[in-house]
Amino acid sequence: MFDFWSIIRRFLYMIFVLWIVATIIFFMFRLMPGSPLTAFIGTTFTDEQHDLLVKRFGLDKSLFEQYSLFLVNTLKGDFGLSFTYNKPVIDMIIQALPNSIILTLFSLIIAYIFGVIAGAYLAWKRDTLVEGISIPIVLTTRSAPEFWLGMIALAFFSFQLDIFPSGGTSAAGVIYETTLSKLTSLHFYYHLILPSLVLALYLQGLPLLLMRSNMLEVMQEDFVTMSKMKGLSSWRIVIYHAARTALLPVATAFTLGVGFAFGGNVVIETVFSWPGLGRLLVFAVSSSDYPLAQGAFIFLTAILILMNFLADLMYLFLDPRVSYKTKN
Amino acid sequence: MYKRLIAVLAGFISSILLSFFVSSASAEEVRSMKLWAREQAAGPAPHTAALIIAQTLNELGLDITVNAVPWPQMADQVWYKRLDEDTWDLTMWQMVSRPERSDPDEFTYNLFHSSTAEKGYNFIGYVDPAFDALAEKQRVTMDPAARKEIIDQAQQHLADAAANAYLVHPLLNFAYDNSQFKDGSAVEQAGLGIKNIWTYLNIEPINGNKDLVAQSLDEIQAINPFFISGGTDSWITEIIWDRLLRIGPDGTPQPWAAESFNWVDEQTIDVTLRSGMSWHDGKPVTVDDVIFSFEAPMNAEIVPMYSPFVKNIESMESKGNNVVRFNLKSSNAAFLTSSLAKINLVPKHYYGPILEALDGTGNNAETIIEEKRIGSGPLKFIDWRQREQVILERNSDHFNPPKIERWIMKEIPNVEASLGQFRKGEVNFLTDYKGDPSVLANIVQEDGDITLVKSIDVGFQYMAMNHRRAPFDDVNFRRAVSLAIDRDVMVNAAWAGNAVKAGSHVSPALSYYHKDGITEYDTGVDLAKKILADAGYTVKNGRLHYPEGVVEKH
Amino acid sequence: MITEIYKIFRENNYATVGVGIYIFFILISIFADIIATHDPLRINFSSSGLARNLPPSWEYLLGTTSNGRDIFSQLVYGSRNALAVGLSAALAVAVLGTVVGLVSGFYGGWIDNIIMRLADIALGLPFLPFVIVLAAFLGPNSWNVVIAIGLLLWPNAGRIIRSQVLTLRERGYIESAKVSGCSNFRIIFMHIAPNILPLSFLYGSIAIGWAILTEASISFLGFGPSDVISWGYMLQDAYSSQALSLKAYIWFIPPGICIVLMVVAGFFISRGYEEILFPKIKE
Amino acid sequence: MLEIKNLSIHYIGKNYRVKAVENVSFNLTSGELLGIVGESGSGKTTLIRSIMGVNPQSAKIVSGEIFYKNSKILDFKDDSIKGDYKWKEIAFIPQSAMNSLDPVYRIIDQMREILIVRGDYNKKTADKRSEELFSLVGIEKNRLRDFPHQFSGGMKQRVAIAMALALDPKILIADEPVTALDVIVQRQILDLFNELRNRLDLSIILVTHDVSVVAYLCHKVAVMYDGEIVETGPVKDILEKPYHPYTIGLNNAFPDLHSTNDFLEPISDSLFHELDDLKNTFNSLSLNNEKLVKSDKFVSLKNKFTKLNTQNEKNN
Repeated sequence: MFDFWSIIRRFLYMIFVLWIVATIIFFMFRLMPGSPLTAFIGTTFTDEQHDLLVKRFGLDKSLFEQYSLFLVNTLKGDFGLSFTYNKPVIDMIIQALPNSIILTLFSLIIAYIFGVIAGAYLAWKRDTLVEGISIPIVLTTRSAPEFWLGMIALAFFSFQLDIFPSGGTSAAGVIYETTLSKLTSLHFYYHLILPSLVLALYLQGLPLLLMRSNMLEVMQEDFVTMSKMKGLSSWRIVIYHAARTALLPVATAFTLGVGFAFGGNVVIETVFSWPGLGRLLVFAVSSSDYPLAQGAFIFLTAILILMNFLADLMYLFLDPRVSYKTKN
Repeated sequence: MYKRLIAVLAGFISSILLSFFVSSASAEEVRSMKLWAREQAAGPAPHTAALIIAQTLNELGLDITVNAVPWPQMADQVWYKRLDEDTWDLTMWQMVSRPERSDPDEFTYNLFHSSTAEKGYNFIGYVDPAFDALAEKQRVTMDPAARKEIIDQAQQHLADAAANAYLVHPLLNFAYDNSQFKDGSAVEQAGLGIKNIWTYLNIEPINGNKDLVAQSLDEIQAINPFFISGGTDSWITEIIWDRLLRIGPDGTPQPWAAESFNWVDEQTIDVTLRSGMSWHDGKPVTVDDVIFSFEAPMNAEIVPMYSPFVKNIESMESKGNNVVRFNLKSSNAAFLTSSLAKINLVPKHYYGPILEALDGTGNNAETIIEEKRIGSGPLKFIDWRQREQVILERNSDHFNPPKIERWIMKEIPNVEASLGQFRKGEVNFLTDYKGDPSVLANIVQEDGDITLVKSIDVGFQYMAMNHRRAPFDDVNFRRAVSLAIDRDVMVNAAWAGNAVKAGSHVSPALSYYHKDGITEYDTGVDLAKKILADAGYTVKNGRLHYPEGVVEKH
Repeated sequence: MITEIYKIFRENNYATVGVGIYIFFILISIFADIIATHDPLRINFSSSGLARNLPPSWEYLLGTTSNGRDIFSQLVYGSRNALAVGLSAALAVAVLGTVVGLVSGFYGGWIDNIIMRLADIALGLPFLPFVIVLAAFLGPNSWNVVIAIGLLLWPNAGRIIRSQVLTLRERGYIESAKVSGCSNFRIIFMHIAPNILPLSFLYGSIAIGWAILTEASISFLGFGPSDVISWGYMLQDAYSSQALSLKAYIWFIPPGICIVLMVVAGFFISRGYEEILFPKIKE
Repeated sequence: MLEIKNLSIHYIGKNYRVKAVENVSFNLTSGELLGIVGESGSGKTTLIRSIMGVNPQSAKIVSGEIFYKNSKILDFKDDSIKGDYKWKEIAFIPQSAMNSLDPVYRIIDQMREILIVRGDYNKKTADKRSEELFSLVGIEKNRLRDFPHQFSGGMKQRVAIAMALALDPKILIADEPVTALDVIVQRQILDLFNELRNRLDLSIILVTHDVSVVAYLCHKVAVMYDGEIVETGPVKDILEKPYHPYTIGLNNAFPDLHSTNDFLEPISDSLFHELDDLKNTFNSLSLNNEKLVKSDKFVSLKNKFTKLNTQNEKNN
């Protein structure tokens, strides 16, 4: 179907990029102002305690030693201990990851379903009043800061109208026995609605505009004209022929969007008290918890790079023309 | 070679420039300074206070800008770099309330004793042998009246030295939903407000409500009997794990897991363990467990956080009949508060093997990945979804079981969301409100079924000055700076009336040790100007200059 | 170039509206000292103490913040920060993207290779998290956002410009310039650069919106400076001072609207410009 | 069978108006092979697209009607087309089958779509019919499951023809059906047209800029120039005695399929330019075609064309 070795090469290259990013991040955190131990300062904080902490976190070693240790451990999947939580960083990340994934995918899916349909519709309605009004509105939703929309949504839908809960993944006292039982609980999705709608409102602009311009382009193509000549209904032409082809770049954009939205969710996670990876990063950075911040950042990067990689692959699979060329 | 040449040249030029400045201006200008403060989100009131203070002090001819940074950066500068060449001058700082701070010892000794100046909590670098003597003496004075006398002197001594510019003791704001809890069933603890174990035990759920749902703005990092990771987790650990004594609502230690205690002499105390107690797993609480609980922190490698609290214990022995004898290294008036009421009682059969396994691994008890959390407290641990909520359940076998069925703490990282959830009833006890008190007051008025309780904090808010550096090495300058700040403006403007004026490190909440009248002093820019002028400071071109002959160290 | 810009105005409503919004804000920021009624950072006192949370009045046109600062003046001065951040980010992206695209596309070979590898790394860094780390690294400062945008967003512009240069390079007149002995520098800047300036402009105008939105997010998360008034700072201030509960809509709605206007103006302009660059979309 | 009366189509934009088709009328009788010749931009594509009802929104029909079997299928007063005749009665073979087949579906799916959605077939009968059609146009039936890009150019054209024939139309409109193909394949396809016409009793409109194709295949020819039909009649008459200078030019521009010599001198560019200039001058003076044709300059140009023509004949 495609060239196996070129994919392996791309994959190795991906690892290389990840290593560079990890290195940059490692040194940025080490050279950052502020001591990670300040979190422990209290009236009873003694020198002895301080020295113990320094030793425990390996801060007494030279920067180079710390770096090589960091590389070796990271390769083993060990991101070290969080300074503040005293827990393995990887555990914290694994705990936060499902929440971020669900939030991201859920809102992206809403955004893309809406965006694709609305984009196709607006392409259909080209040069009409509907389009004249819609496009500026879409551009405006893309221009509004997410957290601001979140604030307003929270004030209105949660505090004022009391339709949705205001944050977190459950009401007080609800226990999810496992991650699976959480992800299959309706209660969880009820809490997911408001943050994902706000996020989706922000995200829908891209697929919408992309879909619209692709549709406009595809609608000019000969095979669409042919379909009209065949006397097929407009509906059929749009759905089966134009949209199918116009969707290809949108699908790629979706994959790229997953990687991108992961990092961008930081703000929404903060507004809606959503225990995801982004909020973990913000917390870790503001409390100088290097290992946690590093781990979270590397994960976010890995997801982004992986998604870029998948987007390339996906193009191969989805478009018969490309896969054909690669084959020959 | 090349580098050395440049260094020599630079030294030459700078010495010429320097001599030019010193000779041309007989009085040196007081340098521009930064007032360090935390960012606004961390607490709007101190942030506003910093802005007002800078604005006020600049009227004296100073050039002060507020430098608002996140806590790690601020603490790094103020704490770890206190001895650096280019360190801090002024910083906003706060002491928060904790049960053990109901005894004045901790603040009096740790904040100002010269032994803590270099690396410990005396980061301002206040060194005064006369005060050291007072601080040491109050520790070993067991007679309360005599001790009060010394604490009074210490407060006055610090006030005269203008050691810190005390601003306010904030009023703590707590609120609960009185459609879910019987009005008035919360218990106020001196200096801590109604967020305390006595409330949790006593509060009466009504109208079908069974749970107390509290909230925390900070993320909980651990629930571990050997670890204090932040303010919030100790609210939880103290109710899962019992202590021998507890600080009572009046601020004094009283028997708890200990039926009684008895001072044999100034360095020996016998404690009788309450009989019939059991751990959450059903096994009985024994004297062995008590001794284990106090011995574990003695190994600072394994339990570093609690080790300071057992430093003064020489040895322990079981005297039979549920009695444990503590032999102390020196007499200490605060021992009951800072040790017996501080150390969590843990079951040896569960934690013993866990701590043993840590020996020699380089890890300590703070890294325990808790499969179970077993204590003997009135509430037992059920579930913790990190960064979301902690759920505790009533321990019906406890000698003093709570009336609530579950105690739940939601981790909600911002004030606005916390308040929103409280109004919606998703949270029914507002335990951590750092926002605008007037907003809360409005809400109480609007919603009707909220009981608001305010109490004076044991802690205090102040502006610290770096005594190591000129001009803060001059008591007159410190006094002028401190007295320039109108405390009424602080209370009314920065804290919106939600605080009382502060004059010392002992809060009026500790009414016994608080020195009467210490908060009564005149303030104002004019007064400050007069003090400066009397001390020889002058203002030229709008900028304050040192008295003639005084030179800043470079 | 000038006729092109003129064309944008004449034929494209989007671009006209966008430019109109910019002119509005540019005027405001130039005359901020005259328009603003107060020092935006000054804490104001009234007869009854701190002038906190006051409703709009003639003295305080949009009321005051919880710190007793004048909201209207903050809004006015906020436009300066937004413009400064937005325009310098645009400049950074345009300059970096253009130079990189030109060099990479014209020289090719190992230079191109290295630059494209760097581009991959820049594109592999998650944007907002990176800005957060950078802000923690460099301390709270408005320029973090500009630096981050310069560091991370040049590849988008660079890649497109590079491929444009690749096609231009094969054109006859470039060949003849080479044959006639023009220096590479001359060829790049005299012959190729003018042809890709519109693209630089396009990517620059996209960066404006990005910069302003990112600055706001970073301020909101508490990584922004507290002594520089920006709209993002105002929103953060309003949020942490509980403007929602105070129902002080006049405090947190206007800065949001200003951000939206400024960003949407960037979109409008780039959209209008795109239609001129790639008229196919129009038909 | 198909009658077009006074059809005018203009492209109307915000600040422009282009006359694409101006006052065109013609008649197609049953079993007839009509060629429409014209250079690109002459309006021939707009003309046939209007028959298929697929012109873009900006193309406005300003006058005229189209009748199929005496029933009106298009009226200038009513922009929309009442259109069940499409594909069932009138089918279309595109210029470039490459872009006209949907790239993301297999051929069989596209066949089924026509047969099931537009015709009365079910899946089973549709597959059978598809195989039938493939054998009709000379492609192995196992290739039905391929994607469009897996076919060569000539094969694609055959696929397009098979699709056009799917629902037994009475009229086939072919837009430059062989332009993109090499000469040998061209001839194969054209022969296929002829064969099909005879076997299936089709009427065919063949639109091309290639006179030789028309000469090879058609009975009747209409020459379009600048939106108008400037000359029409039986192929022999028109090609042997061209009246319009454009026709003369066209006649010389392309190799004659009958001749063994594949090389013919192209129309001199300069002559065409002169013709265009002349026409522009006349247009700017609002003079009509008749006056143009009678003008001195035109006559001299016409002579030059004729000269060129005879030279070519000599060369042959």
